[in-house]
Amino acid sequence: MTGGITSPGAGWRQADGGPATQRTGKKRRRGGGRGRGEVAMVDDVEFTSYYGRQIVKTPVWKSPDVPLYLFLGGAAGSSSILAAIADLTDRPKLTRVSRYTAGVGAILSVVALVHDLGRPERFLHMLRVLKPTSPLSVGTYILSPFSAAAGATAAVELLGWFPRLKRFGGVVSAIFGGPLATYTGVLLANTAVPSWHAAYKQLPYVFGASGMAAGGGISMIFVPVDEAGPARKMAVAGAAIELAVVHKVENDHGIVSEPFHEGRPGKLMQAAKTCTAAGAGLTVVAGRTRLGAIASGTLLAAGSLLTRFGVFEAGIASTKDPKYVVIPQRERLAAGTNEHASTITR
Amino acid sequence: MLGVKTWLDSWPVYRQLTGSDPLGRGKAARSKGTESVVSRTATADRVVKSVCPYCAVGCGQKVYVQDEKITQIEGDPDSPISRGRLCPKGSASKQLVTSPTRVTTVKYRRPFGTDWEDLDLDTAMEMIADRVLEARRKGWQQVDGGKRVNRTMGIASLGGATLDNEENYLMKKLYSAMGAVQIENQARI
Amino acid sequence: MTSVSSASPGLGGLRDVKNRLFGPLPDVAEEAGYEPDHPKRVGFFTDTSVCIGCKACEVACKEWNTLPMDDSHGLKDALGDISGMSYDNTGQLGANSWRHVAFIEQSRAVDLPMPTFGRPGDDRHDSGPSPATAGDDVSLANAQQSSVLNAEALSEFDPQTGQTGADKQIRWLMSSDVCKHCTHAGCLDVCPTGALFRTEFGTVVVQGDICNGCGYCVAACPYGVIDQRKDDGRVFKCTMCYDRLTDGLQPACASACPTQSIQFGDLDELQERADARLATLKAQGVETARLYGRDENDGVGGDGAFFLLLDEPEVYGLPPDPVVTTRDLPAMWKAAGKAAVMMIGVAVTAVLGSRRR
Amino acid sequence: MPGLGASFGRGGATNFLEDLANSDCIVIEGSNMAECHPVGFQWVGEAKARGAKIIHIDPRFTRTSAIADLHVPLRIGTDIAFLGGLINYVLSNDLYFKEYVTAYTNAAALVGEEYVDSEDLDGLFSGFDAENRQYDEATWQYEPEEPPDSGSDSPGEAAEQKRTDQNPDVKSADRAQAAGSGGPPIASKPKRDETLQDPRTVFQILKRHYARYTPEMVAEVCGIEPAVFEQVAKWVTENSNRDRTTAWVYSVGWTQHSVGAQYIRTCSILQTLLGNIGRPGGGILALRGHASIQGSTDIPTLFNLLPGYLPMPHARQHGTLEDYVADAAGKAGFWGNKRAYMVSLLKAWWGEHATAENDFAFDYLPKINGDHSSYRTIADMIEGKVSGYFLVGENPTVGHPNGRMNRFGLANLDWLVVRDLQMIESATFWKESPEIETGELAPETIATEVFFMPAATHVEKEGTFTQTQRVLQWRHKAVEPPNDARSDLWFFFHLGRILRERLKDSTDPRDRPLLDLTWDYPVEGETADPSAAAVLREINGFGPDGTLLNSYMQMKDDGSTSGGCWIYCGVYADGVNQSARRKPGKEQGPVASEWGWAWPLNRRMLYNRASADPDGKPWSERKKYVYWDEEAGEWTGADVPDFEKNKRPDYVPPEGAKAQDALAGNDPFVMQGDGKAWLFAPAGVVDGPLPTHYEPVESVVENPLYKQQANPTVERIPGPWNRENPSMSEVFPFQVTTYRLTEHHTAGGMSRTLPYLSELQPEFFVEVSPELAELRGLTHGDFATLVSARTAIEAKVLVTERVRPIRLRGGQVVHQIGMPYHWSYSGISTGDSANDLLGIALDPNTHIQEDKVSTADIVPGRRPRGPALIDFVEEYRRRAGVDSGRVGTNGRDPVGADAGEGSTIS
Repeated sequence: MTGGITSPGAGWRQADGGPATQRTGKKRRRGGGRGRGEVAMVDDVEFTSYYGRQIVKTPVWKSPDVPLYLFLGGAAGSSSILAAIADLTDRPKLTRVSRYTAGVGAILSVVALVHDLGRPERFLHMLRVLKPTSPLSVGTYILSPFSAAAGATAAVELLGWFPRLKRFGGVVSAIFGGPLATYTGVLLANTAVPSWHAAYKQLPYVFGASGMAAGGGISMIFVPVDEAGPARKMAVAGAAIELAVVHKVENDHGIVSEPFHEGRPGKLMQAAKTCTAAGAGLTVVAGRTRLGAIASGTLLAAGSLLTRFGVFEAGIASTKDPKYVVIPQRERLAAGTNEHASTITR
Repeated sequence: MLGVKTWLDSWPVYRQLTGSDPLGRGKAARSKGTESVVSRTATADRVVKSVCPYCAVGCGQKVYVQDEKITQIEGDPDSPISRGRLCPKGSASKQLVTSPTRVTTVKYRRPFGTDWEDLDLDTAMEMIADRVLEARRKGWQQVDGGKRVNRTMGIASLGGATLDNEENYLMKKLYSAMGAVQIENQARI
Repeated sequence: MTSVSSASPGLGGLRDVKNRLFGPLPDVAEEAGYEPDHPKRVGFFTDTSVCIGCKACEVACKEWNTLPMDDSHGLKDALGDISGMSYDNTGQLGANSWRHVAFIEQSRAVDLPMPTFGRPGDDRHDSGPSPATAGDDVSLANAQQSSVLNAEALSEFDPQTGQTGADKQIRWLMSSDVCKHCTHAGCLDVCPTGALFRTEFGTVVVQGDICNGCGYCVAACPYGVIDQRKDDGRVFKCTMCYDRLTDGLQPACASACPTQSIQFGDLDELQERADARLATLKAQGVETARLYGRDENDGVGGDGAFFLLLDEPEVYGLPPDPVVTTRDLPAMWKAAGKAAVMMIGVAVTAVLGSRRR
Repeated sequence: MPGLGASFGRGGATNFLEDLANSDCIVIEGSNMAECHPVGFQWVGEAKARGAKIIHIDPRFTRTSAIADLHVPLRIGTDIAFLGGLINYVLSNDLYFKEYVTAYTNAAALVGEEYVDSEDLDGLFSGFDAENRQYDEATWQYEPEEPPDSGSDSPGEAAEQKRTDQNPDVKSADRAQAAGSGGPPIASKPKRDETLQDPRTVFQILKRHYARYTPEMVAEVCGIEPAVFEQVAKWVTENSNRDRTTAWVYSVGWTQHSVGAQYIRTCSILQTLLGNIGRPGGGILALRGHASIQGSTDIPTLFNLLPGYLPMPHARQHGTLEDYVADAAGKAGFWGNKRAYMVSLLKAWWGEHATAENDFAFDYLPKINGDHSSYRTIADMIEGKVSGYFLVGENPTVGHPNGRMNRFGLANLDWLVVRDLQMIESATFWKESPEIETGELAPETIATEVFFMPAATHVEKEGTFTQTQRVLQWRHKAVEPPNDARSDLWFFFHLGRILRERLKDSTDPRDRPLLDLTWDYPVEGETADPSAAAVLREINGFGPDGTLLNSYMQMKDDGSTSGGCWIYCGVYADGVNQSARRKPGKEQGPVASEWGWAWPLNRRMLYNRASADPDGKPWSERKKYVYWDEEAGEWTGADVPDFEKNKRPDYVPPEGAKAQDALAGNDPFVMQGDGKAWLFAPAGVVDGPLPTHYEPVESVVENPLYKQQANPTVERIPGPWNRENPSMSEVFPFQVTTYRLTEHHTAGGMSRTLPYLSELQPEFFVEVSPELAELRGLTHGDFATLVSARTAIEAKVLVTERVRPIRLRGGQVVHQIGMPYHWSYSGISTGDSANDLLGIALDPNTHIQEDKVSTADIVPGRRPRGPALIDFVEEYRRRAGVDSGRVGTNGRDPVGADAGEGSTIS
């Protein structure tokens, strides 16, 4: 007899003025179709929330620190790879610019990361443990050698000392460069943030590819066009992959893809895609001109940056409405496709 | 060598690699602070048995004292009435004692005054005694309605029902002896 | 299982314990490296069917743990405003509120033996007379007896005509929420400093001397429990009174709880108690009673703090099917690795595919 | 509570909290137990877990209702009609416990022929004096077994006594409350008809009185539909018999009415008919709201009582000690020893100065001759008749109804002493009150000197609280109070010491009581704190040889014993502080007799002789409690028998027996003059021998039962600062009720100042139904203004279906507004004060105000500020046809002030 109690209905208001009941999907029969004693059905994805309150917490990560960190890591990581291969294939200008990009990016990454901590002076506590279950712990053990190597390489590049060591440092940073760019995807995905977690198989690719677009783009800006061929190719390939995977992120995950289309994050994603596509197109068309290279490189870098902000903010938005938590979970329970158990309630 | 070993042992990563907690989730991750955690119930100088001052259920309380300060007040599981449980008010009763807004010195407002003034406790007691005698005299009735009443109508009192029995007793005794009859208590309310 | 701590130390242990990331895990403390003679896993069973919403748990918790008064999460504008969410002025769990009592007021139309008449503008009841015959007060009595919800008596009654209207039943659910101390705790898994750790009691605790406020755990908790204290920078949540446990005492909330809605004890014993309680309620016809966080096969391997609820979890602000995020972490690492390889591949191709000079 | 006292002989809760676990059905009515006594509520939970039915009868759906089996939302102020309906149901369906009723109640007693019931006088009983609005109880008396007054040694004196009893002065002095421990005196034992058939038997009168209280009438008066009423009736009656018991729980939801004592009387009648008194799991549990509110009436700081419910001497009745004890002389029951108790008290107070020659210093006691209760005194203050006032842990400008009137009273004192922990509103009225804002008060015009004296908390002093079930529990001192903070014991001891020093050379006879007072308590520590244990020993009393008494049975009327409060005698039995006993509950039986100490004589359940049948055998194995052990020749069982241990069940009092010896072996109500529970109260309740439904003083409904709208004897305190809302007024169309929340305590001084409690309920709010919100355009979370003839206040609105309108005959819809009363302007959590809205109208038995029900209007938005508020309220008064509420300087009646009134004393 206690089944299916309706939510507080007419005449009921709450402090924030929002609806106490989330109604999506099929419209409920007026007067409370569930008010008659049958057990609540979950096939229609309506549910009653707790005064419209969010369920998971909104990440306390600050913007722009964290999106910037994601961007810098990607750009620096891809640049370090580019630099190492350019060095091995003897492209000194490309090598130098990429090394500078990697080095500066690495140092700024560390700054951004430390700045985001609630207790920055305790940054070194990150090295207390090594936890494979924590992307941030693993990331610390990636970022630390990377930033040391990339920073040192850029420094000796600038000063012109120890050429041998320089190459070694460049290789070391290149080894960590890829993981640095892609782990940030895991960093976001390995959370309870609905729109991030759902895209856990895509985000590393998005961030890796986007990093290449950015790294390539930045090199294009500073490297003479005749030596920037690899940068252009990497940038265009990265942009293409990014656009393809972002499309999946934005459309493959049902309701939790929604935040990528709505509001500010939606605008950011749209702008990111536009910049990235335009940058890639312009690279193909006019990448060999100095002006074209600068323009397209800037667009690619901007696209990459906007992707990070877009993804970041879409995730933030997905925490603020309980429907992004409840509906996918309800659907999972109803479908019984859940790998672990048919139901959590017994 | 020993120094290095000690240093290594204090590094959780080393403990992860050599101990039973490879993922650094539990034993290996314990900090110095955690190893020295101690409950302030365990370090209290004494535990005093008391009774909650709010409603009349009369829940037993255990009052922990350390360095002459109350460090914790919680339910007394020995009480057959409350069985160690407390409501939010009872649970907050430490704040009743330690409240930063609690006023612990005498305050005085003179006639037509616009603000409080400080006053010495002994002076205040003497001043109150003066006023009691004066009010008693002023309001004295030997006879009322033709009957002997030997009382004063110049002094009234209203007590809360968180007064101890002993306090109520002394109040009633003293007031009656001075002839005051308008003596009331929250119990009326 | 017991071989882990005694035998092969080091990463070899990884191979011995099943379900380190997901699924049932019979001994969480042992998985976290404690010797087999560690204390039994303890927990909370919160039986919301007897909660009277007094909030003693909230206050006792704050007193013991000397938590700040205001909610630094900024959800309350300032003290002085009621939230309007029934009697809940705490809002949610947070860095300064480690217990939170939810209040849910519900009503539903009930069919009464007599023909309905509605009030103007009242759209809460949508049906006409029920099949029950006039004068059949047994159905009402049954409705009342068989539910924990109050069969609200009927003010919408006209004694002159003897007519009764369809009326509302109302119920007021109250539930004290707390950190779930998951078997697979997302917060603990993602913590990069080891500030969050598993205690010998199987609980999950933040070490204040370690936490550097990276905030990862905040995003990783599927229940939205742990939070950062803005003015402090570090994160805070329920410790299940780790310090009290070391002195053989119950957590402050459980010892205060007037109605034993919050029960503390060895987890296996609490689970038995909860199963029995559920059976009793089911036998009394309380069909919507269910245990939440009791099942070790759920997405977090079962909770150390679990609940008996009278409605869907989301009604209480709880996720209906939470999953620890690290369940998918191996797949994520795999994707990240592949993506990194992809990057090198693309870069190499790009360089080799370009004419030199 | 006179309601209980007049029915059973003592005003205390009959049973104890833990005993609720033994109940088969618990009715919580007039109480929000889960919210206001959460820890006590665990025993209700215990009963429920054992299968008991829990019924909550309350206008609002509260946290208590939330886990009850049934919530019955009756209209505010109609409990007598509901309970009367149950009485009628029990009587007309023959569901009463026949053997119990016949043996243990006055059902068989015959009432005199002159008695006329309210059913025949449209709401009035015989003996009504319309001029004084009081009853002469003469016609309510039993038909005596023998000629009247033959029980008294001096018939003429007794007749005189009876006449003075009925004097208006005496009536207004609240004799009823003296029934706290000892039923009202009666002239003699009544004539009885054991067949209960005589139309003049109490039983038949009762039947007729409630015959019209049918389920349909209940529906009409209370708004409860018959099916629900019958559900309650069924559960209650099915769980009241030899094998099963039902308990009733009430609190101030009953007492704070203009017919509060009669609410409790109605319940007493019902529970007596059902045979639930004196039995495990039965009884009537009065839940007190403060830590020692029971103690504050046992050892009263009340104008009309001395310790142990001895009445304060009345000028008209009690010229001498002999006069004082005359009503008890030669009477049956334990009141027969009144003289011993009184003489012991006088010896405790005046020691060697109290001698047989000087009437044991009886004349030292001041005499009362009218109502000197709190509210009357406030009115006197406004009129300038009172010079000084002590507020000892009380915050009347917030906690008492009509805060405005209270503040005007304080503004007209010469001096005020406030003893508290925090700077409460009653100490700051001269600079921060709402009347400062309106200009009705200003610091420059207020002459009151204010002393704020910081008090000690409960852990900074030792002493006893008496909790709701009469158990005294000793608190040990944990720490010293900080700075100038001192216990109230310290304050009054040292004040007395200083006064005595000042007067030590006085020859004025009026100073003798002070100078002869025993006031030599040992002091401890740096602050010279008097020993609370020494005071408690004095309360307990000493025998002739200076040893502590074990029982009040040892008290003598010759001055050889002393004792400050006879009912507390035994708290130091065997020279041990029994109240400090703390044998863990787990190591004792369910009665836990070795935890603290309960009056009387550590009896935890009162009247427990009634748990056995007239022959002394348990009514059933399941409900076995106290019973007669023939072999041992004594009463025995789980509890201390509330009966003479060795009095056989078949004992019949011999001719001429007195006091307890005049009670038979099957008279369980040992404090009553006839040993019986009173269904009909021939004395002790001033507004009628039987409870009758009256509408509240401020009601929107016309009394459906009688022409008499409200209690005819209700006490009013008229003045411009205490205007009454007319009933059935369109200007004040809604009913209002006030209450507490779990998160706060009374006037808030102990909760609004604490951060952790303040944040849980941070702001003053009112609860309204969605229907009322729609009717008045109120928005959830926004402000609304409530208006009465007293003032207007504002509060946030909580729209909730837990509050509901009630539809009555003719389609009248009664809207009810819920209003917690904890707030005012000081502290962390603040708001307007709910009590400012209420007026003062008093139960004539107890002088307790009716603040559980009043009327008001509610409109959206905030209230006017400053002088505009006065005009706003004045406009309402004008529209409602109420006299002006404008006041002169400091609240003086403008006319009176001009005429120089207010200085009648000098």
